[in-house]
Amino acid sequence: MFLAFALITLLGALGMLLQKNIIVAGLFMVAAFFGIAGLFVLLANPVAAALQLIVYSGAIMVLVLFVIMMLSSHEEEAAQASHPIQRWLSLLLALALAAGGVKLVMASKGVQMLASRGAAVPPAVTLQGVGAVLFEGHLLGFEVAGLMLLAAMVGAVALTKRNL
Amino acid sequence: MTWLNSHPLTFLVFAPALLGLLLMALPHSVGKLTRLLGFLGALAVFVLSLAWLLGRAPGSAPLAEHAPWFALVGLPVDYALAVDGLNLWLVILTTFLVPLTMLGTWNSLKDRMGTFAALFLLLETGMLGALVAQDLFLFYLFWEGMLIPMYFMIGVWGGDERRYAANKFFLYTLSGSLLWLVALLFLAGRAGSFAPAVMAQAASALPFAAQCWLFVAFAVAFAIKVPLFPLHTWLPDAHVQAPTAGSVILAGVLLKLGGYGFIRFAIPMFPQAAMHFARPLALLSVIAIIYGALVAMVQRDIKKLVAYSSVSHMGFVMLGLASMTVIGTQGAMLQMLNHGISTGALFLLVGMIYDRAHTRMIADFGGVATKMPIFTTFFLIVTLSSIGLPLTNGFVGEFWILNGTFLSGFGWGRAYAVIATLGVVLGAVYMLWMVKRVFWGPVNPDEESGTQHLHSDLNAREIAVMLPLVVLILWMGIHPRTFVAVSEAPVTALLKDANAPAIRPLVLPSAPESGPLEAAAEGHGPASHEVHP
Amino acid sequence: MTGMDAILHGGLQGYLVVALLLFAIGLAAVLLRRTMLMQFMGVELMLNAANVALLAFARFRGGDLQATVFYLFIIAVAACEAAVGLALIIGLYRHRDTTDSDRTASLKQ
Amino acid sequence: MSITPTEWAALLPLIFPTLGACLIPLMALDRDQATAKWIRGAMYLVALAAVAAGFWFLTDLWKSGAQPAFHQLHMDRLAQFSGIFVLVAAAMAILQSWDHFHQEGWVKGETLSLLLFSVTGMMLFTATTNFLVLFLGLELFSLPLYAMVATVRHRAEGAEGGMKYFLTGAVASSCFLMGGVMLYGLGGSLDLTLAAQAIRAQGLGADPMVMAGAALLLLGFLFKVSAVPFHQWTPDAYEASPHPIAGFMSVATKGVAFLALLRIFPVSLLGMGAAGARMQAALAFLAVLTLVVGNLTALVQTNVKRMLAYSSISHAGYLMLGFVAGTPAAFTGVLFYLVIYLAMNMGAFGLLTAYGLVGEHTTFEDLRGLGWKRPAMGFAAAVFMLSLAGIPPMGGFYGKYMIFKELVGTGHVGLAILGVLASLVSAYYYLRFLVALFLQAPSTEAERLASDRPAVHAPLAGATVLVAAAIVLAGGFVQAFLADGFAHRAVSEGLGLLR
Amino acid sequence: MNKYFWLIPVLPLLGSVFNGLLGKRAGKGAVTFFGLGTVLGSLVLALAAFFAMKGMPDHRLVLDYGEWMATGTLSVPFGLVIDPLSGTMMLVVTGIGFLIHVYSVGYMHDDEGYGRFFSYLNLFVFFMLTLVLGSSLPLMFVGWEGVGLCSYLLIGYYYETDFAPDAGLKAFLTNRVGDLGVAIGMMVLFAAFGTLTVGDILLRVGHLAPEAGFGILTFATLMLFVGATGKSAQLPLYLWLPDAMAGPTPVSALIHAATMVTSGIYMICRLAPVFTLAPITMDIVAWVGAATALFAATIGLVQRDIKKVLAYSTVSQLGYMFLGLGASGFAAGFFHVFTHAWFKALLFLGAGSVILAMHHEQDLFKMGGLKSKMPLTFWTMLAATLAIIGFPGTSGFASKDEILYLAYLKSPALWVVGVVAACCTAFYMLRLFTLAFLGEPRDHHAYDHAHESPATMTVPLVVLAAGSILAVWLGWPKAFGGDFRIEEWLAPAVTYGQLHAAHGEHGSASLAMILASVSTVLGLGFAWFGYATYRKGLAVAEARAAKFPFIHKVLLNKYYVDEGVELVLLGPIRWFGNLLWKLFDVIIIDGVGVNLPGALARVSGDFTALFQTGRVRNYALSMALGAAVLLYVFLK
Repeated sequence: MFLAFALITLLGALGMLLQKNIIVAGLFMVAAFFGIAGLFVLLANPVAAALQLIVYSGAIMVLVLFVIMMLSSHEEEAAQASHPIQRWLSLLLALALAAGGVKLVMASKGVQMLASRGAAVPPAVTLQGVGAVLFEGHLLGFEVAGLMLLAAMVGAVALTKRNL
Repeated sequence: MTWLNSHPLTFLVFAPALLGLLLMALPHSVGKLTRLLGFLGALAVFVLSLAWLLGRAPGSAPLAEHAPWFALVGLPVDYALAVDGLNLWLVILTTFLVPLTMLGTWNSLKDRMGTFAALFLLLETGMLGALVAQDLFLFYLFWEGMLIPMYFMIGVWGGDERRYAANKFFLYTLSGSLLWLVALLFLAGRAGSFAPAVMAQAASALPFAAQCWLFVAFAVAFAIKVPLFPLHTWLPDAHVQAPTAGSVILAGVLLKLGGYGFIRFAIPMFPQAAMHFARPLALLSVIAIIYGALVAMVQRDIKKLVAYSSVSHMGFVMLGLASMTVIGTQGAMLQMLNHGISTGALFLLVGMIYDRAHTRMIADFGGVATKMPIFTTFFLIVTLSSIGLPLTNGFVGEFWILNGTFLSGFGWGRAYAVIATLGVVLGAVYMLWMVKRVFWGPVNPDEESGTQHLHSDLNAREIAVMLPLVVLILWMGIHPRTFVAVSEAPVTALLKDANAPAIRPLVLPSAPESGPLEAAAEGHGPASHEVHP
Repeated sequence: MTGMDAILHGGLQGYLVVALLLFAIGLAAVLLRRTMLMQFMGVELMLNAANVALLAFARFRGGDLQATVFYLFIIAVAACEAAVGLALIIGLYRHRDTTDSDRTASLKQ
Repeated sequence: MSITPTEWAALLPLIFPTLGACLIPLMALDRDQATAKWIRGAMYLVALAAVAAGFWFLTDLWKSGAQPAFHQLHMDRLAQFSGIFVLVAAAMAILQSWDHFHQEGWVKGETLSLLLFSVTGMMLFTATTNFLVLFLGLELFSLPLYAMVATVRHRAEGAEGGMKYFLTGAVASSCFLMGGVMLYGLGGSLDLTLAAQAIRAQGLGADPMVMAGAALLLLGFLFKVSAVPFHQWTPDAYEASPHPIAGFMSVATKGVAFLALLRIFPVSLLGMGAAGARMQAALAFLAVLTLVVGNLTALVQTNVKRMLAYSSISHAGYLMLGFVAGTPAAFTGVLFYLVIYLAMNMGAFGLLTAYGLVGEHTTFEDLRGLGWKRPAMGFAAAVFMLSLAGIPPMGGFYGKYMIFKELVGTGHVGLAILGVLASLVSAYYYLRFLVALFLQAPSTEAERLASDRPAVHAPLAGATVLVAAAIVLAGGFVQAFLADGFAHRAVSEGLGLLR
Repeated sequence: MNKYFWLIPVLPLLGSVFNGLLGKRAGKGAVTFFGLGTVLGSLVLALAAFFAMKGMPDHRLVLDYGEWMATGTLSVPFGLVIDPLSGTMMLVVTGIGFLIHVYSVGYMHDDEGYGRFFSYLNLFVFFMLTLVLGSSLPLMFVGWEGVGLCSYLLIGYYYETDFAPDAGLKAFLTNRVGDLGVAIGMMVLFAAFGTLTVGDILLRVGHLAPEAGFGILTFATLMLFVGATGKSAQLPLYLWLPDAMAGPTPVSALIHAATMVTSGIYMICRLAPVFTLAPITMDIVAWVGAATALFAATIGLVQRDIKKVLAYSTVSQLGYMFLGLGASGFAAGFFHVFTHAWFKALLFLGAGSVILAMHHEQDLFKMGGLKSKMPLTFWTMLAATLAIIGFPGTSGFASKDEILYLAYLKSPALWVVGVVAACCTAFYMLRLFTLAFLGEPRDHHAYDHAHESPATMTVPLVVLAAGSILAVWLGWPKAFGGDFRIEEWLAPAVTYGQLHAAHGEHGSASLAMILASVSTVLGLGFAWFGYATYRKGLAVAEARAAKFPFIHKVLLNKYYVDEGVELVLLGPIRWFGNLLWKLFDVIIIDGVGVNLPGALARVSGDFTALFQTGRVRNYALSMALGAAVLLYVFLK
């Protein structure tokens, strides 16, 4: 199961990275988000999985696709020939980061300890539990998140409102 | 009044700046009034400095103020001012030159003269503060603070290349003092204080190599100001581009602060390192003397010639300091004053002729003596002082410096003295050669030439400016004790601390029991050779 | 479970590797793609990578609910970023008529 | 769920800007803001009142010496310090923006609202050790800034700068988030202090995962202070944004990033041991890079705003040197430096507003000869530039003095020498500003522009410039008061260092 | 009376100050009054001082007027010392000085700068007296440099001309080179003895074992001698003196013949005991003197300008004096100073009289037959000419004979050189005399207007003529039965402080007699030769010159020394100065040291700015690189 979802996620992401057509790329990304939601389920976190599907795939990606449509910029990117240094260096860095990431995980004693200690599957996360923690311990964060949404809204309005 | 009685130095140092700031607030339209106020203020400061510094009852305690100021990052900085033998006359020189220069360049500036006067007063505060500061941090503040007004004076009112010259002046000086700051912080951090004495103690506890590095940092900062070869190249540009008043003060006081820094801080704080570096310093000084003279000789611009002559003359100051002998150091003290008077006067004179002819090229003149006899007389007298003719101030200083160098214990001192003497000859060469080309000979027949534009000799104001300078030139030449007696004791003490080497006489009496010699010696003045315990 | 095993069979290491690879791919998208929208999607991937790591850690810490709360906030942040970012892209598109970030490079040196 | 008075005390300074931020968009709703003058004035008044109220509460708190808290929000001395810092910057930016937006012929209340949101976020950012809140604070102050850069909508450069800032910023916050998650993963707590303790307790201080987390966390801060090589958004964003916003960004972003870094790294993550030392090594390396690149690039700029941007980059380098020294005294120096830096940069950007330079007309050429036209502004300009260059007796000198002193004291003489050499280079381009103002005659082009431009009066910007100059001079003459009474107390009482 | 002696030098100074400041307004009468009055007063006081000194038991009067420059162990008082040496010199300076002042009243009568001229002249007397009377080397140095200054001012007196300022500059600078030697010499002496007071130095040197300070004293004296060659126009620093004739003629007489140029000899006499201890220096002094005597005399043979001839003659005579000093004949050398002062001043003043009569014509070839027009000048000039060629019975005979005799004792070669030079002297002096006064006038226009000079000019001529002959009274050589009393007279001064006074060893009287006779006969022979050559005009001489064109040309061009100096010394120095400036200052220090770092900073700034491409992907890449660096640092 894990392997399947992980592959969906990573292949979706890779597809997004490599796909020239931006709409198709967006759809690949939705696939990746589905994969991630699956992983969340495996992590005994159905709440997160649901949120992932609803908010990410449902809201954010739709927003993005909407903007893509609006800007009618589904034209394909011109062939990249102009900045070889940028491309190869970027590729190198990304690969190094990936390889380094794997190595990091393998080398980390703390991760191993944690993996073995917490191997037992915990009870699945429930919405009630999340709500309790949210409103007991993270009132401040909740308020701030609200503010942030408001600020983002104001910002978006300031930037795009037709009538100046 | 009681405040004034207990803080005379504070008043002297800050009164010009306060006045300057006040004047800055006045509008440009009353520039002439501002200029007048500035002059009167500077004059008052001069009179007060004379009254307070010289008119004191003999034996009274030296003027000093001391109070804790602040402590940042755990380092206390004291507000410590004092006037003692080392800086007394330099302070008076400063307060004297400022009003004199203002008067001498009364009509040289056409615009923003009020702002200029204000900057001038700010500069005076910087100079006086640096001279009387007895705390290294305070000294550093004033030292750097001086840059700002000078920068604007050169940059705003200067010649065609003023921006380059001003930037060069600023950055050159800054480069030295920033590195010096690092050394200062290093040492102050160890000492836990900026008081020179405490820092000296901390320095003596450091390994010798560290002392040397610190001394070098100090020396480079001061040497740039002096300026010592090969750190001198800002000077010709700054001098040539600066307005007359700027050049006068630059030559008259600012350069002195370099030498003063050596004698006040660098040498007493690192006596061993100073001894260690005395030889290279002396070598550079000798090079500066000869080099400055040779380069001055081929200049085509009078002001630039005088600027390079400053390099040469200040080389003498450095040589005297590097000699580490009482005679040499005293000579350097006097030579600093000499150079302030003589070169200041030369720049004033060059300014006076420039105001009339609007050129400073030697080739543009010729036969000026015919047109301006009074001017010529003054110029000649100042020239003679500059080339060190006996009975003028230049001679005494150079004589002491050369003798001190000859006596100095470090190797090659004698050779340095002999070579430096050559600089005296070269000094006469470039000065008199210039005088010949500018003043003597038939009047330059070219209608466009500078000489043809000289329609008037010096007026009463200009004569009034030059007369005190001439009087001082002669006074210092005939009775130098007036000006160096006060520094004798501190200099002697300083060199005692520096463990300057004992000087052995070259010729030993043939027989130790030669009684008559000793008797004769006692009868005819001091017979002992210069020997430091 | 250790080593490759852990990675392949849904241990903590596996999730973390997925997260880090996702992170790398997201970064690669920012670095390699020129369309601003694609770069923006790369950023979203990077955020999601962090999410995966966060929840994986939480799972192995006995289902720490704090992390889920944090995840909630991260989603909010992502939404806000989307709002502001897309608004900026739209604003730029209005002036330059392109979403190619390489062609909107008038500010430089 | 009642809130106690002390909790209110912790919250109130944030609440007032928030209120203002919420109120202003309501006032700006669907109005023709260019013509309805009274509403414009009302918006500014609300913004100022919000800032003033926050300021008043904070100073009250400071005077009382109380250090209240609300959940993860710790309104201790350091947070109070940074709150005051941010609010003063905001107040100056608001005052300047009145004039500037007026000059640009266009006003928007949303910008003020965003500014206030940003202020709230900044105060939050420096007042917590909880990673969750920290991250939210970061986003809360960053997102409005992205939008503010692009707020002048009729300039294509505005949107471009905003987009660049946004993309790079989003990458940086993703990294920041990843780093925080890694620390959470091994420490088991979202509170970084607790996590650090746990990590040490498990002996994982040098675990690669922890180290990577710390590195990514640091990256987030370094991006915000625009240290090389995370600096490239800076000149573009500054050039794109209106002058007051650029000034606010340069001051407040950098300031709070350093203050938060101070809280997180040397203090909260101290428990992890190795990370602190690594941070110093990394900072030393990047500080050198920052000083060199920042100063050298500033040298060749022709646009004043870009020059100031690179200058702000190089100032980040000096401040990083303070962290390299890492002593409590050095942190005091950093705080003091920030105060002066606030005044210098707000003043310098305010000058552009006060001189009425709009749009792309912010090159050195445009400044020629202006110093003599408005002598008070000219004087202030001299104060700022000399202070930025670190020339005594200006305040900027003392900041450098304190940092270099500690740097030398902790044995980093080489870094100190590099630092002073860098400031030598910087003196050149700061002088260039003065050269343009005072040493050059006005160009015909500048004269023409000046005559074309409607008579510009920027009394508010001018006033803020003078206030800023006064602060810089105060930093030079009553430096001990600022350093001991303000910066030092923030470090000692807020962070518990030096106690 | 003693308490007024300080006025001896100061009175002329006052005169100078008055004339300088107010000369123009006060009018000629006042100038004359102050100019002459002060010198006369000084002369009177000098006489009084002289006799006061004679009255002292050790012939030594030391006056102290407080400290001049004292610091550390150095002490230099304002002190005057009057002893036989300085007393005599003081009288020469004030006496001949006064006469020349009187003469100048007539000579400068029509000059616009009358006041200025007397101001300079008075100033010169002041400095010369300071030089003579100063009790310490630095004070002597005041006079030493001061007379140089006055010489500069007076040579360049006609400053509107092209050549006079050049000549003045040359004089000053050449003298400065010499002064360099004096300055170094003083340093060495101070280092050696710890004092610079002449009396103290002599006291101390007297107590030295002969070998004690051998090297250092040689160095010191050599340096002092360099100074002497400058001031007294010896090889190689003689160059300025012939040019110095650009000044007014009284100046040539006073400064460049009678007083200033002899100060080198005076100084060596002053420090005679020190020099005595440095035999190498003494050899050098003798040889340089002899060489100069001959060298200048040969140039004098062919010069056409009357003053130039006299100038080279002066150089030559000064060479004699050094020859005498080098042969340990301090008294002889100084005696020649004394006699030379009279007759050379007279020659110059006579020449001045002629020049004035000929309307500033100085070319000998254009004169002739002035005997009848200017009888007084003719007769006085005859007296001077006889004195300088050493006609038996004149003062010149006595002094020159003594020097040659001592030279022989030192080395016969020196004697030969001296005699050859004497022969040349005899030749060119008679040539001058003949061309000017005898034969036919060669420029009739000038000749017709020529007339005898006014009394203010002729009276000094007569007085000096009397002095030229009668000065012999002071030192008739022992070889001819005299007592050479000047030696005895100077002895206390030149041997002051000596434990064992050095006495010149005299050979047998007959040897002296023979040598003197040979030289005198030879001299008179060449004198006749000169007279005979030019008696009939220029034809004979030109014919002879044509036979030796090369030698004639070389002599006429003064051995091309001026050109050589320009080519070898001055040119390269200027070239070097330019090199230092343009290459070292501008290119190396400013270019490489100052501007290059600046330019490098700009170039690297341009380079770093290249990374600011404006493309956000590049920005992100650099961030990623930074992240890699950070991760590396943290994870390594």
